[in-house]
Amino acid sequence: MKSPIALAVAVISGLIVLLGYFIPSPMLADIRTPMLDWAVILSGVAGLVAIIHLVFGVHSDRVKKEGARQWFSLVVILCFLLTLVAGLFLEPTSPIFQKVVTYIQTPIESSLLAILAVTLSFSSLKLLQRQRNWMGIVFFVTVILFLVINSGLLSFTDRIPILRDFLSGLQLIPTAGARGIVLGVALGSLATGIRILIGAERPYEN
Amino acid sequence: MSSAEQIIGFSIVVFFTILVIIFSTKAVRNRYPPIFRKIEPFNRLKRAIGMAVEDGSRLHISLGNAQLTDPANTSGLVGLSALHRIGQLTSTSDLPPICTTGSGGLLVLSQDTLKTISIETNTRAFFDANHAAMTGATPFSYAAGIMEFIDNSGVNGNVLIGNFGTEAGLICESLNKARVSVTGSDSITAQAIFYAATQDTLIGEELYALPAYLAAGPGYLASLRVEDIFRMVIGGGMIAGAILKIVGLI
Amino acid sequence: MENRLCPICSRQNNPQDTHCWFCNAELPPYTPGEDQPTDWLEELKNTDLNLEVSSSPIENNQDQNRSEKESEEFTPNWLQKIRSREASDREEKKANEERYWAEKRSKEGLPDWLRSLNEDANELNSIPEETKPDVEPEKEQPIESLKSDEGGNSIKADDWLDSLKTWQEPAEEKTEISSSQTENTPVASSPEEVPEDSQPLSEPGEDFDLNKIFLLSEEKSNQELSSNLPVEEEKKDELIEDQTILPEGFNPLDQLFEPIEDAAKSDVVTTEKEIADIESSKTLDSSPFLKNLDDVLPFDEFDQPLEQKEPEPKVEFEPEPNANLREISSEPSPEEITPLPVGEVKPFAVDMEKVASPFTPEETITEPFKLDDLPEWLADIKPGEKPSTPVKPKVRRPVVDDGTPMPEKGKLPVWLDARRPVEAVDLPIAIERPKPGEIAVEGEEVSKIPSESAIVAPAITGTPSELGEGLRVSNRQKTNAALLSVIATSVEPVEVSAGATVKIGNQSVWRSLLAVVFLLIAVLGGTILKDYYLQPELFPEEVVHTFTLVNTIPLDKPVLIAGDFEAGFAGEIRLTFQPVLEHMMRRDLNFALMAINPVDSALLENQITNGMTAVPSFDSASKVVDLGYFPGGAIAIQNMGNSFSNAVRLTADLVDTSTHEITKNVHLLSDFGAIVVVTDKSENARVWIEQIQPGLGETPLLLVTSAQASPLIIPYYKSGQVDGLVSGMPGGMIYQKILGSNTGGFESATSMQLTLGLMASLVLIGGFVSLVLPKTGGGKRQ
Amino acid sequence: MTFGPDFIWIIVSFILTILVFSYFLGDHAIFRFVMALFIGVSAGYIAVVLIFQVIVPRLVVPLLSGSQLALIPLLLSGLLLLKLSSKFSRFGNIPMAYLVGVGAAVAVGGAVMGTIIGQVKGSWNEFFPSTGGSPFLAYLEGGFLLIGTLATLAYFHFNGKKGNTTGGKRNMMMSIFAWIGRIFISITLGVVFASVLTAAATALIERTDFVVRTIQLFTGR
Repeated sequence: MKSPIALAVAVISGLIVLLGYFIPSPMLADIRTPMLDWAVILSGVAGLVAIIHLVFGVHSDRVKKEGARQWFSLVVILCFLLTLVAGLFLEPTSPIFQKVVTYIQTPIESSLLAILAVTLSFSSLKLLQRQRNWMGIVFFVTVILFLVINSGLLSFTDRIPILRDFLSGLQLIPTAGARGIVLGVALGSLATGIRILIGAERPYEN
Repeated sequence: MSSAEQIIGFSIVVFFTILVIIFSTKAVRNRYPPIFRKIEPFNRLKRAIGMAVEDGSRLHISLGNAQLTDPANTSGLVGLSALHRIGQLTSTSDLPPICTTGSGGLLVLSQDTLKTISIETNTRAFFDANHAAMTGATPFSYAAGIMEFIDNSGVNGNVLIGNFGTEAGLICESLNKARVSVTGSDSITAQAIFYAATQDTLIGEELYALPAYLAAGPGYLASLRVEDIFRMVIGGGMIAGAILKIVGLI
Repeated sequence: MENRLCPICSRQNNPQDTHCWFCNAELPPYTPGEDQPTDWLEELKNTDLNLEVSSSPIENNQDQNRSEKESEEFTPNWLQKIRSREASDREEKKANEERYWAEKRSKEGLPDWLRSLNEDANELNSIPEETKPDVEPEKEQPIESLKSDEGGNSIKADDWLDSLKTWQEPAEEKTEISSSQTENTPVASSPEEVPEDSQPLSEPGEDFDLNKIFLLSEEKSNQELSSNLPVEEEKKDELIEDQTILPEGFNPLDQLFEPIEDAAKSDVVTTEKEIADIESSKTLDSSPFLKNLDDVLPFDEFDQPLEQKEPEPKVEFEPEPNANLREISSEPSPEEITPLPVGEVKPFAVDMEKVASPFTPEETITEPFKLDDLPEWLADIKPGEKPSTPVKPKVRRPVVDDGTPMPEKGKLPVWLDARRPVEAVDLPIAIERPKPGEIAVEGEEVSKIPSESAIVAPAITGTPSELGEGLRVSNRQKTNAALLSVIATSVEPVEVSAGATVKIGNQSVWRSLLAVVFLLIAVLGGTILKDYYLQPELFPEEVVHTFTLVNTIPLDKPVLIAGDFEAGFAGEIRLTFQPVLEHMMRRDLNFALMAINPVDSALLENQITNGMTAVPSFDSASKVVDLGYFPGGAIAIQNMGNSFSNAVRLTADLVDTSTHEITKNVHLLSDFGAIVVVTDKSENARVWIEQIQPGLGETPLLLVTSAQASPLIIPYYKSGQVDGLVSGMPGGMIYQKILGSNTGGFESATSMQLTLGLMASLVLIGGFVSLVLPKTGGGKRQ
Repeated sequence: MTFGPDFIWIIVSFILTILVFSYFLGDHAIFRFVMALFIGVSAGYIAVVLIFQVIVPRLVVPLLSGSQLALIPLLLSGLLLLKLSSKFSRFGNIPMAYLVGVGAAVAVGGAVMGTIIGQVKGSWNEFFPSTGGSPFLAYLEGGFLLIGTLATLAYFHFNGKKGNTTGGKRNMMMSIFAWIGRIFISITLGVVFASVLTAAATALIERTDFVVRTIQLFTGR
């Protein structure tokens, strides 16, 4: 539902926070700091809303339906409840509760990252099949070269000044490329932010 | 941060805003109609949208895991605009798009967007709040959740627009069955992974052009034109600064 | 030419008719010398395409009269039947018309809303002086007729149907105007120029209105919604306006692919039987496409469906299909609008356009057809470039329409077939012959979809398959579909990987093998071969510098350790950060741990615990304070940069930071002895550098990063914005070496070198193999 | 090694690692089970952290200490929670509008002050010779980086000529720059991808090492 109140809230809050970047006024800072704090709190609450929706919306719906996903969702819900209850009793600073991260989450995530080593290598096999153009070929050569450099197999080049300078110069290129990409992304961010601040884009309305 | 920088920054914002508004006006648009270069992934995406309508398959839009309080949130917001537009375009299909995110704020917004689409296109019967989900609370669980969420959902096209990290590689794993996957991120790491693992990757700023290329509205087209102007200004500023630096004036 | 042309629907009527027999629009006064309207396709061919009339499969006769004569000469039986039926229908209609005229004359004036509509329409129709064609009076007529149409809508059909009609008309009108313009202008314009040319016509001349531009008139009152027409008129404006800004591939069909759009529109009208029948028969008379296709498709192919269609009983007006129709056109009926809350319904015209826009030929074009626009489409069919494979009539031929179209499950409904995006045609499938005995809906062969690909949405009762019931496809649609087939057969089919399933199977085997090799190398490198690694000749400058800085951190100041990494990188970060941490623990520094990522609090604590095994003298209870999770990302970091004590008020144990032994003297970040940021992403590091570093003063900013972040951080180190940098396992190993400790990592050095070497070799081999193999359409397409 | 609670945790960790590695054999039910566990546990953990380390210290504690300003986020949070209800979800639009507005401002501020001004200044600084370095080399290096950055920026230039709205072509000058920019972008992405592979390889090695050590622990070798 289109609401002028929501639009006003978005525009005014945004402008106050934005002005804080450019106008070093203590009065503005006094308003801006709690406003940013509220945004952090709301972001946390939004996170909770999303988690509740995930568990009690998406997965509990699936549990009610027949199918292969039923058990998957059941496991999600059970694990969530177990962790939540444990956390509520133990609190997050408890060393026992922290083992959830160090002995469950970390091994799973690290292993997933390890899987990536294989799957990305496998994807790279077909790299030139997908991107058979100048850009693809340059990318391909760079990947190989820098994998070799990262492995330390070219450490002997440290003794050869020309090679060392060449490799050092090569590492400048990403600086320029990244700077260009980052500036482009900043322009895109600026445009998106401004569209929201002038009310042209209102993702918060329904 | 010096006051000079603050003045420059403020001027950039003010002029950018004014130019966006000017280029959005009908008079300017008609007098100087925008012409943008062709970007192949967008053509493929349009085709995928048509295909989705045609063969009764779904499109999956993933918005990344940027928090709304993070500067990287704009890529997710662009993803939302794309979701909105794609939802409108596929409204004649019996399978509306599904959306996944890794951030609470983006989830709420994506649900709102899906609802808005259903109202705009008179397809409220098709609206289901569970078509948008935060599939996981951490980046890796979000990626793992996507694998499961889009499995057997009839997804045959993916649009990954938002802030991703290394988990982008895992997400790409789950995209393999889809016909088309258009990917873009503000993160260079994710861009590199997408470039290596998918066909249609949007590089850098290109992702911000997605709504404009999907004809989402005059504001988006105007933004692109103003971005081009400011790109020139930035380039000029860099050259001028470099000369002044060499001369020793700054 | 004796017949009179309707300015609205461009169809021919008898000279004595006052109203169009097809669309009921008021006809302009008859002038014997009236020119034939040029259709855009003819123009296109004359100017841009230079198609040779005789050789093109879709050839269009330059001489309209000649073609008329030809078509008369060869009028088949079925057409004669239709025409005789038309004649009888006309007589019936005439009586109605007379009644209508009488009513109209009796009307004293129009209601306000209709008058305003008229004004709007006039405004819409106003043409700049320099481009105003001579036929302006004739063009004014449609608006009049539109008005009268609306006035008389109570006589004819239900409200919604009338609104649909009015909705159609602007587009038609626009085409009419543009064709008239080109007729009068010596230099003919191509169809894609139409929107631009006609743009000024559609401009109401208003200045910038933010609300209109961005909101697309979202605040509609209930009154407006229920009175439909003025709203429609507004939407018309926007529709036309947006046409100019629509990017490639999203131009409205009435500009780019007029025939199909017409067909789609006629689809909407088909619920009224008379109109539908006349539409289908008349299309044969007037459609330029049909004339072209006459050469390609024998008449007898069209014969059968039409003959079958003819004796069809009168279709009753059914509410259910109508509702479906509304959905098709995205046109909310008044009944449907009423219960909606105010402002929830978007302007119809805009939505419709948005919804319709993917169905433009442009996209088709990208891949199978290589076209950018309809004209280019046709341009691709070069003179003499007939399809290499002769078109098999049975494949393209419309199949029997028994009057009760029942789309099968898993196939698209008829209406969607008619509107289907051309680009979505999977050509190999599209030209598939229907199974013997299969009762298909007309035009279905073009859009035949394998049933297995259609997935029905769960818990949705009314699918468009059902919604399509009761709809029929006009002959115009059929001819257009046939035209597409003609074009399609002349284009190379889309490459479809036949053995996709087999390939996927093979892929997983190969991937498993690859994984085994990787694991084997990792195991061997960490055990048998662990001493055979290549040592770096030089220590990287940034690592040495970091070591020196850690040595200079004052003992009376705490060190802020901010963790900003994912649990997945904990292994790599442990190998990288452990020696740095151990070094600081050896120096007996105080630590304030802060987690920017929620999991980092636990992971940093864990690293401290691990460090205590190497430095048992370190008393973590008194030397370490956990500040817990610090939410808010960049804005939180920025806040902290402004004032640490204000931003971080409590520790994880909810103790006030201003009273805690370690942090009580810290008000600003510069009060710390050093800031150590442990991160896995260059973006995170950049936030710290950009937001924090300028205010740090003498306090060093040290970064400990994953290997993936280092290439983008090194420039910051070189420019002096970062004081120290240790990145990846190799960085950690070097730090260990300088420190003279063994926190792990050396055992894995060989594994690392071998694994990366293997990766490089794989990419290299894969690259060379790829160069030999043909290019794929994309891995994802499989 | 004692068979205490830590040993059990190590076994859990070991089993989970092996089960995730089983993905190398394909996507199967056991792997899915681990993923379900992972999603559930991580959601639970984050929920606990959000409650104890965001809501409590930033909302509950100020409220309990009598801060009236904390009523505003309380109200906004309450409205946001209504997003869970389909009936009252529209009331959640206001807090979302607030969040989006602030987020947009942060993005704009960060883009302008952090990135645009920061990076432009950074490009100028490349021309400043490092201590003891040759100015000529600094100019050469700075010039090279400047050309690379400008070319990369040119690659993103959207405006074209000839053609319809999104089907134009770059002009000649821009095409040349864009071509150079494309090379820079490719190298940048290639370097970053190689680094990602390095990080992933490190994780693989670290996990393999953990598995080997745990097996050695079981077998007592």
